Amino acid sequence: MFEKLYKSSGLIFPALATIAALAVSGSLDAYLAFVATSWIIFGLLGLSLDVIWGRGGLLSLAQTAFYGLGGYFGAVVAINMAPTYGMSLVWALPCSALFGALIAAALGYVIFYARMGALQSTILSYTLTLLLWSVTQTFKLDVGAATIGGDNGLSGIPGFVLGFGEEAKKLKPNAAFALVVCISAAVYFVTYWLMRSNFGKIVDCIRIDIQKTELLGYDIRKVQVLNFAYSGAVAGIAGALFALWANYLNPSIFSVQEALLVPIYVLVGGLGTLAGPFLGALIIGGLSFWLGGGAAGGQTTLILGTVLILLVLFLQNGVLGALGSLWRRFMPDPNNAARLTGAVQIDTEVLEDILVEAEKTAGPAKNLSTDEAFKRFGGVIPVNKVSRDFTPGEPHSLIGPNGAGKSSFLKTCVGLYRPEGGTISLGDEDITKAPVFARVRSGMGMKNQKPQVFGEKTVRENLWIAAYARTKDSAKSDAISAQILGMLGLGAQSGVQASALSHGQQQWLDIGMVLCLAPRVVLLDEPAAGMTNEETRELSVLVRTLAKHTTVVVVEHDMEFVRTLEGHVTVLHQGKLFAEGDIKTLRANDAVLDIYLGRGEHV
Amino acid sequence: MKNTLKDVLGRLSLTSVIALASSAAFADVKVGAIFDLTGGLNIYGIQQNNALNLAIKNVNAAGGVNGETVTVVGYDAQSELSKYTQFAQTSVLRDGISAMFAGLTSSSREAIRPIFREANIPYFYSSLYEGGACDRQTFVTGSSASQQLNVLMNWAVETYGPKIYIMAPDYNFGTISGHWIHKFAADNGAEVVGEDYLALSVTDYAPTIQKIQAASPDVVVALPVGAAQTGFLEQFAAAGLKDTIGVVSTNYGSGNQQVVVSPQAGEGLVSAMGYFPSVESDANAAFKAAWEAEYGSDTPIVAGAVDVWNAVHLWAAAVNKAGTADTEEVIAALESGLTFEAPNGTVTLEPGSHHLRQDVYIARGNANSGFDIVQTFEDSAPTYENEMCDLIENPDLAEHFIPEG
Amino acid sequence: MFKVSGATGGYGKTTIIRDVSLEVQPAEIVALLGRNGVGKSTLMRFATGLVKAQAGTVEIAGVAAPPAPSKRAKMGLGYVPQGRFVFPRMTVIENISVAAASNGFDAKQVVAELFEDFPLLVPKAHDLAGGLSGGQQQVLALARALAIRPKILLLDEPTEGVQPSIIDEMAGVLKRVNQEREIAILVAEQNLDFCLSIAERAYVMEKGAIRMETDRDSLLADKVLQQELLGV
Amino acid sequence: MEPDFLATVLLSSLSSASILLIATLGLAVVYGLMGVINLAHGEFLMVGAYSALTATQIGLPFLLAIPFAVFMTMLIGAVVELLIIRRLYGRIFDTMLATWGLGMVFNQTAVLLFGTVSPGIGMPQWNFRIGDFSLAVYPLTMIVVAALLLAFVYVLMTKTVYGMKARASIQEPQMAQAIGIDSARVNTLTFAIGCGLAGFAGAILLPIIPATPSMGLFFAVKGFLTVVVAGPVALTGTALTALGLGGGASVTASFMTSVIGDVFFFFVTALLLWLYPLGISSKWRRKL
Repeated sequence: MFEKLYKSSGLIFPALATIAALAVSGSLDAYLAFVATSWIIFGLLGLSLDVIWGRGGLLSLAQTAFYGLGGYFGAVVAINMAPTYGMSLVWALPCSALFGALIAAALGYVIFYARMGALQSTILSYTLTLLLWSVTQTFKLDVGAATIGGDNGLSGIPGFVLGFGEEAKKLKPNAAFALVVCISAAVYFVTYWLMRSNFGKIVDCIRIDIQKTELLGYDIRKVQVLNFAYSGAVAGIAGALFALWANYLNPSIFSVQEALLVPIYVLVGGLGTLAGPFLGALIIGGLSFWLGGGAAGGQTTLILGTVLILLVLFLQNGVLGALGSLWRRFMPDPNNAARLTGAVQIDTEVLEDILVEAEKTAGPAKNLSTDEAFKRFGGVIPVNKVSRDFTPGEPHSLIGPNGAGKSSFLKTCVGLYRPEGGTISLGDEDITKAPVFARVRSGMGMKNQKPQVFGEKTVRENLWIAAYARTKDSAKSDAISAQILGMLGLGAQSGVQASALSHGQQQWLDIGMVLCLAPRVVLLDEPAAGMTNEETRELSVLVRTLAKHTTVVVVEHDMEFVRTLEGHVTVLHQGKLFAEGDIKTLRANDAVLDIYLGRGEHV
Repeated sequence: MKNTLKDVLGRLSLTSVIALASSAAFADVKVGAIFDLTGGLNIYGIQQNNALNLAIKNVNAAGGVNGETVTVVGYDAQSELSKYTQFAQTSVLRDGISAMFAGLTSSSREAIRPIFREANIPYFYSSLYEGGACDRQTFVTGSSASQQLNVLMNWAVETYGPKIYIMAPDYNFGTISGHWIHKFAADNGAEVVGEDYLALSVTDYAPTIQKIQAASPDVVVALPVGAAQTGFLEQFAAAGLKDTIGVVSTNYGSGNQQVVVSPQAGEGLVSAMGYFPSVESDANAAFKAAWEAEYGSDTPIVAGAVDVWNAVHLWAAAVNKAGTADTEEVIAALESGLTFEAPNGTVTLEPGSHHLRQDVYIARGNANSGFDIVQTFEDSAPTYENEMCDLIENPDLAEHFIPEG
Repeated sequence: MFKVSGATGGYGKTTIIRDVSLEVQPAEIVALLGRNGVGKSTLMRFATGLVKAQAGTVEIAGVAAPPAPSKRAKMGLGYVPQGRFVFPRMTVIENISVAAASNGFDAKQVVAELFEDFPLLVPKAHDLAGGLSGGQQQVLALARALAIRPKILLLDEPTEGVQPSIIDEMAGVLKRVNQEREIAILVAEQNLDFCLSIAERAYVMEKGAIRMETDRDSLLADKVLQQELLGV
Repeated sequence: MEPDFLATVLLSSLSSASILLIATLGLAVVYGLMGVINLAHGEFLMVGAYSALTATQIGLPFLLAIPFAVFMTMLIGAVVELLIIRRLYGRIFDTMLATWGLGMVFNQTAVLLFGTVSPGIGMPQWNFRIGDFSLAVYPLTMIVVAALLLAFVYVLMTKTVYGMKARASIQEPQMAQAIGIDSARVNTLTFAIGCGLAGFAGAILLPIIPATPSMGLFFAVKGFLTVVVAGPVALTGTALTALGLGGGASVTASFMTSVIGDVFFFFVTALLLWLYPLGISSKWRRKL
């Protein structure tokens, strides 16, 4: 009961709050209703940021730009249509949402397709806001009955008008408050649903580990742009509501201060909580209302500044975040099961089944070939004209000194690095220029050196999201993830957060995620690193089984492990092919001993 | 969680409403005031607010309006535009005011003007501005750009010569003033040889100073806004140009500029405004004495304060004349050609445009950060507003006229 | 020489090691063995002061060590962490110099000395450490630890991700500095061969505690123990 | 275009870029060395300006007022580091928000202490001519000041033991401690130096930009963009970016308008971020 309530708290409490707000809306002091309406609108603006920041991982300082632009656009339409046809909302809201979404998508395209760093993205979004602020001061335009008059702003915006026709009257403050509550609640619940949907799950994964998400075959840039566009639409709706509320817009909406106020709402309420921004706006709005409402010069900024500092220092997750962790303290810890694991044992029969099944759905194993592949970083050339064919049947090992370019070679194959020359093909397909996710969809699966798992998600969810990347079907993904879970022997830990697993278990989970993709070519970068000897033995079994059905390339330092694979070994040195053959021949090769194995006793 | 908080807030604000209401219970006539008492614009806001309180005190001392005491419901807009809308709505929805005195910037006026128009409450805007605001509820007591520039350009062309350069902020006040400079220059047979409109964020005026030198004008019309733009005057002087090129302005000295600028840069700059503290008249002497008794003499009194003083007295006169504080009667009285002996000379409220006919002074900055009046132009009319805005003919007009081009 | 007694500590509220005591004699090389996650790294970090002590003490050359890691370093505690953690945007020379200079040694002289020990670093002297390969970084991390002229050196998984020939070289240098400069060494490893090629004595950890103390020969002989404790 | 006009434009644009660089260096040190975006940088600049102003008002000559301003800002910076920044290392967005709050507090405190109006101290009335054009000398001396300041910071951070310690402390804080660096103290000093540089900027620019509580805002915004575009190689990158962005904006403003100059600044910022998603210096192999 207690746990159920916790899990659906994002639905129940906002619903109760909405009902309560509607219940009191009639009896509220008209003036308080008027002011409180603006808090709800700011909360909605905060929600738009929470979508892209708390969920999407990008601190956007352009939310006020979408808000302002959406507001202007919707207001212009409303000014022209509402006096004749009424229904200011029906004109303003969709136009604002659309315009906000378009601008956000355009900015998102630049940010995400350029693959900008986090700070740089934030700054670019901020630049947009600043640019608007300086340009709109003098921007003058007449659109029908609407006059955008530079810093004098846009006035004459109709209020909240619900009726049709010329006679329709604008709503009184109390009714307007109830209306804004309803609209905001609707947007909130849609957002809540969206963030819980499969789309939302992918958004979450991108935030947690963007590279891993792309390595699962998701077109992360598209998802990010869509998410940003949605957040822009929400901001646009908030902008329209604000325009109708204030009946006036002005370039100060794009000011530095406004832009930075939005993150505060989110932080106060709790980042990533969706409902938090409303609470944050209510607290900040209430605070500045209470402090600065009178004639005596309230030192609102002084107090707000102090509150902000204290908040960052002492209440990192905001009010809702803090309440949530307090609540969790009274619930059983789902991660307890993590400590009860025994040693991993691969069930080869199940593994065979999975691989046969995969072959049926994804087709036969593919060759991976490189032809004169070339990659440089400044003066360093980690991949220097490597031509090599990898075929199914037996495992291929890549060894070589540190810095020989083994990892870089794998990363070039999977597309994490873009080669400057040569070609890379998967089967008959030339994938040299294809983005990472496209290669994965064509059948490549890669596991990086460090285990990459979505720490906040449970073990089952991790596998599910990997399976869903290929199948795009919830039921099939359920089945596949359950099967792999059983094969890895992690059944008891299915509800444990991946971050609670030990390093070795995370390695296995990561490998399991790669298997969920039913890859036709598997690239493993030092999979045995950090594994105990018995785990390494299990791994060897797994790799050998895998190689019967797919092409497998393994980078490894552990010579004992390489030996047990009984496969083909390639030695790389300074980015070039140096030697190849089986491990025995190489051990007898003087050159290899010189550059790599050494002649000591510790090998 | 959310609900309880809202309840608490609700109760809090209700109690404050009750407190405010009870404190105002014995007052008969209430007026609202929204000025920037904190934040970057408070140099104007505090003085405007001071002038308002002083004027109300003066009115009450003279027996109030129709024998009733006037009380003020005041708000601090904190130099934030959104606060203006919020408090304007508050005063309408909650306070039951009979008149509103508010605003400094044009955007603050434009933000709240529709609210008072809808609520049908007289609204007094008291600040020098670019001109053109027009609706039945709005009354402007500051001087408009055309009003000041008309006489200034006349004087400047005569004194310095026919080649004019414009340095102005890049928003409505600057660009519309620029328009009038072009017009009045042409009227006087002079020529605008160059112009530069600057963002408020600019701190480096080297480009402007080069452009001015490249255009080699006889006089620069400089309309710096904010402390950063005041830096222009400093840099202009430091480049050694002040001695060869004249500098005139319609807003230099409207706030603090003459204090911020060092004496070597400020001396000799010419400004044209509706009020300077150095105006010599009995009304000004009495006003300054009352002001100093109340607030001391640390800072020079700005024109905006006098505009507020005038607004309050015009309103009080109208209420007394109408015999009631009801809007319709008061507007009718205000539109009856009221005059008032103001600190800056006799002012007359134009019935059609709701703007003031008033004296404009040309003054020159002296070595003590003060001004010496050079010439007085009496009874200058707001010609543009009179031409565009006739609220007697068209009471339904609600516009902000901007000159074409 | 170096003594940890009753060490209890972990991260946040989680206790990872409980009541661990061990000792390293002057100029001795001791191995710390155990499977993944038994608390070897935590013990190492406890010894440096980077993990806050819930209980227990550390003694260096007979003197109780203060809690601040920087003070322990000045008392002669050198540390090579798992994962190297060289200063990435500093050159190789700077990485070594800053360690030497922070402990009052002549940076130039120390760099010259260490370049003799690690000729591998010489061609990279002016490169940023972040651009070095994993093995080179490991060597640099070792050189940096030696730059503070330690009395006791703690090495955490020095062979992880390092190519065999460099492992060889490291083993040689460690033996040499141990004998020539009489530096005591405590090395945590999973690579049993490497460990036993340099260490005489070993502690075996299990579940956050010392399970047993043993010497090289008996450990080499006892295949059952190897299987049970180390998963070899 | 006459050559004398062109020369004037180039010279004064160089001085604009130098002014931007002077105002930005403190930010670059704090960001580049500590990974902290100090949004209160503009307010530290403002504190420096008011400190210098107050010093001159009590009779100190301007040249002595500058070190006084540096001392004051370093002191305040050290206190801020001890009370706030110290707890936030590694949390870049949290530090942004906390320092923004700090900026609000400083700003409002300045309004309370000094009001919004303070008398200017004026600029030395020296000027010289190039052909038909007359230029004020003081802004041009900023070119030399910027070059000296840049050299000073570069040498301090790369050639001294403190500089090495400072970089080590922020790159790997725990390892820095483990090799004997008291990194907490070093970090406090580094942050204080960053703030001191802001204070220096506020003081030396006081004759050009009058002191107001909000004077730092636009410098901080532009400086902030400059530093982020510059990327990880903070010092060299910032110098180059300030020269390009600041100088370019000033040249644009000279031939067109200041607003187009601003638009140029923001637009080129966006363009550079598009071309170099991690800053222009992200692939440079340089220390600083």
